[in-house]
Amino acid sequence: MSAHLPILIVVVPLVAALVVPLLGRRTPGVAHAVTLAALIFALVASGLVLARVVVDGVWRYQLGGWAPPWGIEYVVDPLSGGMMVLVSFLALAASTYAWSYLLATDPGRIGLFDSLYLLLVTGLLGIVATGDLFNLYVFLEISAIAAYALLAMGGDRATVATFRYLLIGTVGSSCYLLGTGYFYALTGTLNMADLTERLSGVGESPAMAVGIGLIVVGLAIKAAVFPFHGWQPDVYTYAPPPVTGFVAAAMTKVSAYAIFRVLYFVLGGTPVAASALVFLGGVGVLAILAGSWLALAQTDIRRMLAYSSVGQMGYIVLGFSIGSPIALVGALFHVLNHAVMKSCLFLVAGGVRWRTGFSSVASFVGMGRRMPLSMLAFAVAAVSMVGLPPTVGFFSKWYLLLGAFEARAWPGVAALVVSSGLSAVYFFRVLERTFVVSDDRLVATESRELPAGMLGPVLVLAAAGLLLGLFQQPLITHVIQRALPATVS
Amino acid sequence: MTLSLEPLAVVFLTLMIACAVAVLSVRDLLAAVVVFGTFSFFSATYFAVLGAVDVALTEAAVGGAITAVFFVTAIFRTDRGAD
Amino acid sequence: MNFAFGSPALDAASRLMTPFILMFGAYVVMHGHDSPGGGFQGGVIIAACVILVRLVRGRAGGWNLSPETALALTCAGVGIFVGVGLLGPIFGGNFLDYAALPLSLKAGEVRAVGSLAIEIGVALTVTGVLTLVFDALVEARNDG
Amino acid sequence: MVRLSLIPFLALGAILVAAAGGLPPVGDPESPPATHVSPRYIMFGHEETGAANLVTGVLADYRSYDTLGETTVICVAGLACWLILGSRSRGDKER
Amino acid sequence: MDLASRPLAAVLVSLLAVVLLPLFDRRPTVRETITFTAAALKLALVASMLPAVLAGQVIEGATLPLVAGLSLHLRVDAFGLLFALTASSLWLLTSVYSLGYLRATASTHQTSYYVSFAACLSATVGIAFAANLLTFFVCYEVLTLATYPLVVHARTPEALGAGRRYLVYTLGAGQVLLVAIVWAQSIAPGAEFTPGGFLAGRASTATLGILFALFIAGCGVKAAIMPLHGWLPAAMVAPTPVSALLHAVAVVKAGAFGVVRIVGYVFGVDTLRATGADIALMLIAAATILVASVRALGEDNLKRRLAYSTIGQLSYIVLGAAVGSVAALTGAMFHFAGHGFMKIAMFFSAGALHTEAHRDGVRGLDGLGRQMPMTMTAFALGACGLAGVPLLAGFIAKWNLGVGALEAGHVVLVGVLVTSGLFNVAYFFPIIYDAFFKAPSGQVREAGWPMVFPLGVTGAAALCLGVAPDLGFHFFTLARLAAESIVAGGGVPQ
Amino acid sequence: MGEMAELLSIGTVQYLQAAALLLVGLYGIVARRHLLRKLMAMNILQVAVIVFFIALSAKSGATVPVVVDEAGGIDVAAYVNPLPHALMLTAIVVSVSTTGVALALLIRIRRRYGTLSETALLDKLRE
Repeated sequence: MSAHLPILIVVVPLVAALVVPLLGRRTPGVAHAVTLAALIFALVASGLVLARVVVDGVWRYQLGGWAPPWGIEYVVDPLSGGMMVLVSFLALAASTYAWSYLLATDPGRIGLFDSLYLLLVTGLLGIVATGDLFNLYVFLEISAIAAYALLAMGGDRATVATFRYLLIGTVGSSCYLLGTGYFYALTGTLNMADLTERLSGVGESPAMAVGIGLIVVGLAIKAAVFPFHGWQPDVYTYAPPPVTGFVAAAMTKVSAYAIFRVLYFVLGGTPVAASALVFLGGVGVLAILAGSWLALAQTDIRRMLAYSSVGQMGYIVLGFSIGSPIALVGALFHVLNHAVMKSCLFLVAGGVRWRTGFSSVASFVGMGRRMPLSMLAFAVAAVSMVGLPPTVGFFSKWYLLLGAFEARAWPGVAALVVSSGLSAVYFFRVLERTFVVSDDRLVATESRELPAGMLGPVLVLAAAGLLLGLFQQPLITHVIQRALPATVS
Repeated sequence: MTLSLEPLAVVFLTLMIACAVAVLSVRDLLAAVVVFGTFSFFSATYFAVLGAVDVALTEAAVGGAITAVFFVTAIFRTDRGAD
Repeated sequence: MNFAFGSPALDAASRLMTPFILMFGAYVVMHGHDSPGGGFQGGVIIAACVILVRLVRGRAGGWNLSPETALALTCAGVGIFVGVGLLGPIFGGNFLDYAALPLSLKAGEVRAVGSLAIEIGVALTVTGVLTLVFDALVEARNDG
Repeated sequence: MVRLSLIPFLALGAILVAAAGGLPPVGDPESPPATHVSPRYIMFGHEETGAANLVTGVLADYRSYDTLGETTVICVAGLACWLILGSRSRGDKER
Repeated sequence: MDLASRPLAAVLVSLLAVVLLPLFDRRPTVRETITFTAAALKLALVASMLPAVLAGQVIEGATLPLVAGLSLHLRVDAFGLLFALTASSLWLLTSVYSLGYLRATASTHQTSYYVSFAACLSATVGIAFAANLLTFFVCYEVLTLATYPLVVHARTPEALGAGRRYLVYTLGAGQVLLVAIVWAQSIAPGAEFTPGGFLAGRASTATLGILFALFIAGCGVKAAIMPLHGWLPAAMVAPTPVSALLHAVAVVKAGAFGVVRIVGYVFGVDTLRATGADIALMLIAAATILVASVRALGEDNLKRRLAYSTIGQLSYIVLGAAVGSVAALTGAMFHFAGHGFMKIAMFFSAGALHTEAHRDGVRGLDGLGRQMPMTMTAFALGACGLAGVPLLAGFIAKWNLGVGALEAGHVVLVGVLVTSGLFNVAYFFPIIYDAFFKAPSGQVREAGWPMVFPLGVTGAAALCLGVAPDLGFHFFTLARLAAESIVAGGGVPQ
Repeated sequence: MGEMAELLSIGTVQYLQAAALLLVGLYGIVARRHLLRKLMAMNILQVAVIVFFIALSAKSGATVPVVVDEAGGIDVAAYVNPLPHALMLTAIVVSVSTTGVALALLIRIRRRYGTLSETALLDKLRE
């Protein structure tokens, strides 16, 4: 079966998702075990596929045995392979966390939750693996609808926020679909590789520009890139922690991946893509500044993290825009950094809220003593978000900054520096309360540390944040640098 | 089908636009749903005119029937008032 | 939804029509290959039939497709689809490659059998989900 | 203010109108969609998939993986509705 | 253990302590044992590299390759070893002192105190051994983060304010430094510290000038060059051992170390002369020396007065770097050790006065010289040394600085040095006079041995280094070696 | 004016109409206050995209893509392009699924807040 690994990575979670709701009713434990098993399979299989792809080059898999462009193909290269590993790793971490959380809050719905969670993962993995524009749309919608349901579990406010997200998200995916339609009209194909080939025969036209604009805007809405981030803060604030921890980390990154894939691989080198990238650069700078500034103004920690994500997406988009090898390494490395660290931050913030019922910045006073290990993880992730050594966030920022310098992109340099300063302010505001400000009333209170099932994933993510930074070299040389498009490196 | 159907297609599209505007502007929500059903019906016809029978069939079943039924159910479950 | 529109005439009409609607649904599923239609459309028709009976006779009318059953039906439908797809790798082809199925038929016909199987899966899913969603939307009032 | 809020829509409209000129005219038998991938479906679809209805042929065979995705979407929607409405949860209150 | 793995081991040994210490949160004895063991091991490791370095060898340490030609790389040269020796020997003494001080003040959060302390020392030795700008920066920022918990140790609103101020200054400067480093990186990819600099001729004079300004702004905050010194007096709210560490060893010296590294190993003295930046740096340093001396006179709190003294003394180092002749550089580098020992002796004394005599001001110390002879003698030795009295450590540095300035033709600077010495006398002498020549007013006893022993050792060291500057760790030879290699320039280390 | 005439030619006008439909849908999502109405506007938006794709499938003089007679070989020009049809079947299903989930959300919103009007809802949320 190892010849079919690329498809099995997507199908196994799907099959598990079909079994889990039926199991969940009577034996939630078995259901969750199946969920974890499927996710572990996805992680291991992604790892194997990535290892093979790194050695042997791109792995194409024809679904239904039909050769592209007539059939749909899966294309796994170091970029998509790496993303698959990342997505399944985050999914595994957040799902492990979810068990303890749901058992305590909502045991009756574990089966349904796990099922939709697996479908969300299926959707994201499908987006990453596919080599077909329309197939990407279908999996985009699978992940989106599953995410709507999961996000709405957070309660009444979450429902309202999710409905808004649903409307905006549908506009986004419709934009994407329409853009796909434009390219279909111009080339007659939906296969990405074939499209690249056929586009060389098609001259520049406004239709092409509009097509790329629609695709990028559609995906930017999904990725919550400024100024299309309007849906995001509310959704992240009110959703249940295990969901936010995964959605905030993985879903937006997968959309960012899709933008990268389209602009660099499908349309790489065309003038239209180039001007789209220039435009994205401006957007990225504004996003960095606006996100950090707005995060500064928040009093709820989850909302602060949400706005921080807006800024961090700006880093990634800025890196894409600069487009030199070093900047792209920085952007992709930042995808990794932000995914892992933001997941950790949201999981801890959610855990604090679950334990204490509060989530305002002010309520973090003395938390360092009550939940020492979780807060340590939080601190590591926060330091990484600010971009201070020796965490992974410093190195991704370093590469981005180096790329910006080499490209003489001064606004980018300025934005990166200013945003580091701002994020230092809003994160240290929290850390100071957590560890330094002491509240005498709290000294007597018992420890409120998270249960092992929730603490474990959090600590693993934080440790990843430290280790990936220092031992980045194999990762970057073997995966990220090979993931760059041929036109760049 | 050698007959040129394009003018007909344009006519149906025009009707669709009119219905769409009406959906957004009719005061009563239930009326809006009815107009929405009509909109789906016109779009199904448009698809049929262009030779997309499968799509037409599905659109009629989904847009005209299921979605409309869902909307009506939802309106009865919620409220009927205007904006 | 426990109430019913139950007038005797409606009841009789629904009893009369049900088999025909179901048969038509099945026909649409099966004949998607040669005429417009297919699993989705057929599934919609079957679901419409279930909902119709539900409306006329209420829950007690024997067509008690409980949410659990509907859920199982839904998952089973997708399961059939994936299962057929996985037959490909088992018999040496790619995922969803019906041509690999060990049937002594012409290539096109083997593929037709494969696609028919997945259409049935689609129909099951659609039927399950539409009744499930209808249930969910209708039930919503009872404790609202 | 109402007038002002129309501006982005008009701008988008202008962009879409400008782009329409670059697209192949509706019904053009020489357009890229009509001449690239689809001819194979029309010429050999019946033979290769055994379906006289070419749409079904494409849907259930050439691009059956999309259809798997479509079915999954339906399934997700069903599960989602059930999760949102079907079962109630405790502690839905948001502070 | 072979030579190549010792630099990394020296960094890691205190990191190991960081990991171990929290496990013994409730067992002070184990905690202190770990701290001492780590400190002693660290000093032993660092000192064990001395013979090789004195023989002119440059020890290549561990390399952790990154991408784009970059790596995290440790390398031990004479200058780095000088700094590392100072830091690790003072850590050992400070640990002993902390034991007494924290017990005497019944301080809380002791675990976090020891952890942060150990982390600080790892970062400091990392800075000393950094072979390139990236490694330097990584350790530099870790030092910032590790010092913060020490600054806010008291958890009072005042301490929190000082902590915030400290972070704003140092993190802000960190960003500036990061920009400068990235810029240098894009000019000379993957370059490592080279005696004589690696930027010479790689960019236009104007670019180099701006770049140098950014570098100095980045390092100048920690080195407390005026007007970037604002955090330092505020940080005096920290416990005395921390102040001692901040002021004499780790933080400010890291900044000064950075300035010298940048002048001598990134730009090169000749390049700086070409851009005219050396004169600018001299002016800033001279101004800082004078202004800080005046401000010190006006401070009544003993620790704050010491803080301003530190600001002035650090600028000696900057001044030496700016002058850039062998003698001036030797003087500047020797001042790392000399000032370190003298200033820490004074802080230790101030701490002993705080815990035993409950005096924090510069007045009311009447007669304490008789009641606390060890404490006040150490204080006096430090003060005289800083003022530049011959036969004490400070004199060696000043003498060399003065000779260097004369060699380079900057006669004015000699005047600055002399003036500053006079100011030193002016603000320290009254304290010594009160302590030794006035009658005591109450019953005060000498502090316990954990406090007296370190301050005695450091006071003695201030004297020894003045009489025999090469005694023990050969600080003078190390400084001389480093200075010569910089001036010889261009020589790529083997 | 030549360009204008070209734009209004029968071959292009359907694109313009699809664009108009798209704009109406988008405007409805943004400007209407009632959430159900927004949902309908969303459906209109999705139909606009479907219209666009189906317009791409059309061929003058061609018929529905159901092969009736293979005897004389198949003329590609005789059948409309089946690919967009297949794609749009999927898109329609996606749109109805989204609508279903959205309605479920709406019912819950209504159950909790007693209104589906955005203005009233915002007032309640602000409390």
